[in-house]
Amino acid sequence: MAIIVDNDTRLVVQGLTGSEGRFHGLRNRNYGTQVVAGVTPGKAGQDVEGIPVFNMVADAVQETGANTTLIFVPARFASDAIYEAVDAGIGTVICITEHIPAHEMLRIHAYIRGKGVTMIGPNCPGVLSPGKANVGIIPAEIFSRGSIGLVSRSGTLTYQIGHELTQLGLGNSTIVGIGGDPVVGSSFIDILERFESDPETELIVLVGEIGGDEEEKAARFVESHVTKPVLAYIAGFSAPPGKTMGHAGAIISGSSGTAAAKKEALEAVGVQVGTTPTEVAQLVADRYATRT
Amino acid sequence: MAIIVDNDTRLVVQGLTGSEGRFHGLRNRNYGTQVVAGVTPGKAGQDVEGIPVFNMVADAVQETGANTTLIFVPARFASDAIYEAVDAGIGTVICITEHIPAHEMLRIHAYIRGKGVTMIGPNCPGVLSPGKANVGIIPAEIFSRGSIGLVSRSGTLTYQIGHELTQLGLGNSTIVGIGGDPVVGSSFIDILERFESDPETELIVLVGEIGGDEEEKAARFVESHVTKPVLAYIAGFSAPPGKTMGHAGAIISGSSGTAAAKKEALEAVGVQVGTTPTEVAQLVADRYATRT
Amino acid sequence: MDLYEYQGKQLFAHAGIPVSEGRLATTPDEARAAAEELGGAVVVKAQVLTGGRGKAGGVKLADDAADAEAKAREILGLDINGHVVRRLWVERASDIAKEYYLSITFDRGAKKPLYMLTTEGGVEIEQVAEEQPDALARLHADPLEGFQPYQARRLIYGAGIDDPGEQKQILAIIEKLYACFVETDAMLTEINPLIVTPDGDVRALDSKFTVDDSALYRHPEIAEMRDVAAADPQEQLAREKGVTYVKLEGEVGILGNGAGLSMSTVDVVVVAGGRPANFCDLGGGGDAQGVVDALEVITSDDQVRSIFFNIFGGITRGDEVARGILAALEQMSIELPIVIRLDGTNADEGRRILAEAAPPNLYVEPTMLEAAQRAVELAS
Amino acid sequence: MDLYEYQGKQLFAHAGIPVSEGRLATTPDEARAAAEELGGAVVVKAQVLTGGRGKAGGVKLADDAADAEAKAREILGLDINGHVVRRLWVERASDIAKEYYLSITFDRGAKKPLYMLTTEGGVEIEQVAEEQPDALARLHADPLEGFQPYQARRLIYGAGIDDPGEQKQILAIIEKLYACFVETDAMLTEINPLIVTPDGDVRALDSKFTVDDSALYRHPEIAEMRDVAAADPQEQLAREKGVTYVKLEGEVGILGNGAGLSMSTVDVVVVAGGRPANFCDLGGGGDAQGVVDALEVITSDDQVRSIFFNIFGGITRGDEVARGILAALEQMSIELPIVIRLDGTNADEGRRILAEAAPPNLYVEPTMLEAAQRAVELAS
Repeated sequence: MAIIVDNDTRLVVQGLTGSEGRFHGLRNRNYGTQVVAGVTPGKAGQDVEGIPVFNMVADAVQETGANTTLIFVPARFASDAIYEAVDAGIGTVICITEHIPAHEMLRIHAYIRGKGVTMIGPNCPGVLSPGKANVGIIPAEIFSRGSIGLVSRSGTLTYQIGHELTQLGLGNSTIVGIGGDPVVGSSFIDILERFESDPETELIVLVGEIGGDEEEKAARFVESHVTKPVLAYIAGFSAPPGKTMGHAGAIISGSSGTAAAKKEALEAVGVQVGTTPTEVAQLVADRYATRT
Repeated sequence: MAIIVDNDTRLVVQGLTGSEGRFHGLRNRNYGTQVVAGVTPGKAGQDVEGIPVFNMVADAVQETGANTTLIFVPARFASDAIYEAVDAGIGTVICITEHIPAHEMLRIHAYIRGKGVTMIGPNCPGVLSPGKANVGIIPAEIFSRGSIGLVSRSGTLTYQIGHELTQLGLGNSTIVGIGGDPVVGSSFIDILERFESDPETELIVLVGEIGGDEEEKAARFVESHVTKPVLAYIAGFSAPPGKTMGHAGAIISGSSGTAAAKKEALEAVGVQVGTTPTEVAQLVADRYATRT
Repeated sequence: MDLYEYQGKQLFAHAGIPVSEGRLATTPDEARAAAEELGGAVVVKAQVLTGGRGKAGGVKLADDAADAEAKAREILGLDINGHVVRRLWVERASDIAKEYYLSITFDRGAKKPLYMLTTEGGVEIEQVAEEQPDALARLHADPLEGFQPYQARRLIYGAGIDDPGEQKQILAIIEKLYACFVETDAMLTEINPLIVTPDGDVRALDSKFTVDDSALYRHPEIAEMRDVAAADPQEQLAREKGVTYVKLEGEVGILGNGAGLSMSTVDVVVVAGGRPANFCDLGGGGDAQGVVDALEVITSDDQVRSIFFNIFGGITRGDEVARGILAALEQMSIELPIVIRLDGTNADEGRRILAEAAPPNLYVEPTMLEAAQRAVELAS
Repeated sequence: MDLYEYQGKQLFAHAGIPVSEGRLATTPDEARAAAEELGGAVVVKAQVLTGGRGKAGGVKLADDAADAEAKAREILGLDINGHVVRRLWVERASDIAKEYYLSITFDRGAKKPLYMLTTEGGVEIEQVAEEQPDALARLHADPLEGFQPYQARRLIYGAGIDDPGEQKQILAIIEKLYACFVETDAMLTEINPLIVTPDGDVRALDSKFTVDDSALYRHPEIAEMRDVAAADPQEQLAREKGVTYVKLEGEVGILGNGAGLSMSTVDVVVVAGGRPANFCDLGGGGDAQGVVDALEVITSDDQVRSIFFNIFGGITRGDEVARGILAALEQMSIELPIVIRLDGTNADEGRRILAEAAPPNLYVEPTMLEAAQRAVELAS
């Protein structure tokens, strides 16, 4: 099964004719993802190495049965692109674009939630279900098939942990980069819920960072709703308060949002927390070793 | 059971201390409705003949377990009152207020739909489940208990038809005045759906009028989703096009929205349509006579 | 509330939608002065709240100021579908290469704003919808989402507009029209035609604009635009008295309480073989003074031969209505026959009051249909 | 982007929220002139992007213009939590009867704006939240619903404000603050204290205002408010070069690609017993020029003793990074030791390039932890 993207994914790439859209769209197709369409206003009738381009998402949906979109359009036009996709009946939106104003995402989030749309991102690396589909910019070659669900707020950190897992002979069911912005379409909880009900996922690794209280909420959710083993890594133990560390979400305000507080919340519900990527990979390997 | 209001209704009246709110709130209580609270900002601690008054709906919900609101506040403050009720967790909103700007209702409708809230009105007479609860301004003494579900866009016309039914010895499960404004919280279809699944309702009378296409939509819904017998009355056969007939909704624009078109649409799906209130009441009586 | 073309265009211009320069004129002299100020050829357009003014001779091209004065003289005072022309809009003449159509309406059924765009402008949109449905691009906006540029793109591509310059201008116009629609609480904003000049400029050449009456309180500048003088005298009086009143063509004056019952009363009069003179709704309340006011409005119509008073008491109390009728008869010395049917709250008491006073021209009937038949009979 | 008190108040005033009249001053002379213009007693307030300026002596009452000049002289140049005072806000002194607190913040967890109101103003809100949670009224707005007056009533009643005059003014202020919050794309708008004067007037006496950097493109007037001179020199250079950079206290310069990995790198250096000198994120792309720019920023910090370069290639390619490092070494003659760990896309190629060039101060390590240990060792 895997979650969010798989063999049933029929992908439209909004911004396919741009340089990033083209590069990653083709890369995703080469991986085996069904990339059925691109959308760029004014470029209908063109194609990108055989992928037909449409003016509007609605046309792409009608002509190609697209059910998932990958958004690469610049920040100023990204909200419009998201609304367009959702109103055209797209059920899964994966938005790579960074720097979308947070207030726009507030409204988008409230709007699409009511419609049952799954959104990943913005400012995220995308979703990879090894052996099935890769939608976004995750370097798939680092990962192998397996039963570990990986969910993360950070891109390269995800690759690092995936790399460490792979070196220990462990693989993934799906890797989800939810993005580091203040408002993202799917939270840890949304993804944990899906991994919990995904038969291919046996263990879940959560990669968090300082700022906000998503990890704390995830801990409460794990306690009440997740039966599968969960392990976690938190970045930013050494971060000073009041400074934004790259991600808009990665800021410690006042006494909350520290890595220590998150670690404590997670450990309180039985989630082991590693303090370096290497440590968390080793913890996962240990867990697998004791299971079999 | 009945629909929308019944013995489980715990009513808060927004605007209870105003003259209309007081008159009808007490009248509803005298009928047997559980009127548990009133809300008027700044009047917390007062009571209206024993009904406690609160500053905020949230307090009324917390203190009295109110689950339904009846709104009598003036048009300029009515939207605020609706949002307040919905955000306080009220599940059923019955709004009597008329002259709420249509654009406000557009937004309210879209907002509350996503939350699963039932709204009746605005600009409606309310809902009466004879013998159980009366919420609004319907003169309950005209109606008796029975198995006819009555749904109408118009107030006094509903009373007229109820009166004619009563004189023929027929009673009602619930009478719902959905209101005559361009945008109302519940449409004919919403109410038909509820009557269809209400075990106490055996037959449904739909009272429509010129303008819009709600009756045509209702006809399509009846065809596909309603197994109980439906009869209808449409007001405005003699109305000229292009003039608003009292209700903001009652205007014929171009070739659509005429009573004849509505009658045709309803009859096409087997719904008998009376051209006077007397005729529709007689049709209902005939239907009952042949059933037993 | 419906606005005149020039009023709608003022609101368009305020929203940033390009329109032609023009001046209001109410006399031939003013039309001449307007044309002089504008310079060159102008169009003199009758301002009436009805369609078909072109065919009725209400829109004329004038080569210069003297011609504008002459054309104004021809148009002023014209009767167009019962609307007498009292105002003219004198506007710089436009070169027209293409005529498109753009509107945003309030879709009651979908409970959403509805955009419509077609390159088949200049004709009635209903005709386009019927004869060339594929040429008409339609799209709903979501009231919570608001305007998004993709909506404009879907309309533009859907209508088959492929000139990039036009696309860009029309995208901006759609965005501004949506803002205008929302900000003015409009029920209808229509631009027909939306023209493209030979130079490729896109401009609103006409406007149809309806604003929600319930929202006028927060748009005093629009409320002030109402042309009180243009209304039917009875409808004007009704507005002053706060009575809902619509003038019809027949002889039986109709008064009910509640819009649905009043409409139904009109129908029943027709079923009884009569012709209703009006639709008049006393409203939900209906106290004695309301009855007096409504009767004053109805009796001011010379065509009325009998009055059918149809009351189903709810909030409205039968005794109050009866007292109102007697008070009206006293104050106004009405000689027309009045047929009354009274049911619901305090109906017995009302009938008793009327029976006691027993004015000679008052007829009390037990049912709607019988009362209608009596009123029709008395009107003939 | 954080705004100074006076900048936030300008935005408040623009939104219709009452504030005291004041003037900006950057010298004692300007402070005197400002006080003269305002007349009477004034408050001279240090404008710094940090809290605790009152305790640090950054806010002083002045009786007259001469006193204002003297107070300005005392405050200008003060170091408050590492922020040197360069700007003063000279404001008409207020009589204060009560101090309230009002804010709207961007609640990331709830994904909704959060209002907070309490009558316990003038102190840190975290303290109120901890010590008197019942005194703090909190409420979320729904971004699609927007502001509704009931929200303000819930806050006002919830905070126990029962004076009708205050209720009315605060209701209006909450509505305006919400509009201001939305229209400026704010992440935080805080009024502490919101004062009530002895006459019952409610006014914002301070402001804390943060605007979303991603939305600054549509608020050029706010973007212009940035005080470039106040930033740390390295952070200023980083901004010019488009590099994400945060200055820390230690000796190991850190450069990673991606925020999460960079943060993790900081942690690993601490785990290895070192002290990070900075956090520097090359970003997702990371071409050779980006590497050069980032190294320029890091090496401009005198505290840096060694550099830890941690790259996990994805979009970023290892060979590009290697070439960037070599180019930087060539252009800048860096003598500091550089420890590099390279994995992911084209990492082998990158390591090969570096091994070939083999600059004397470059150390290639196989894992993050080993690289961190080496960097720490080299820094001491």
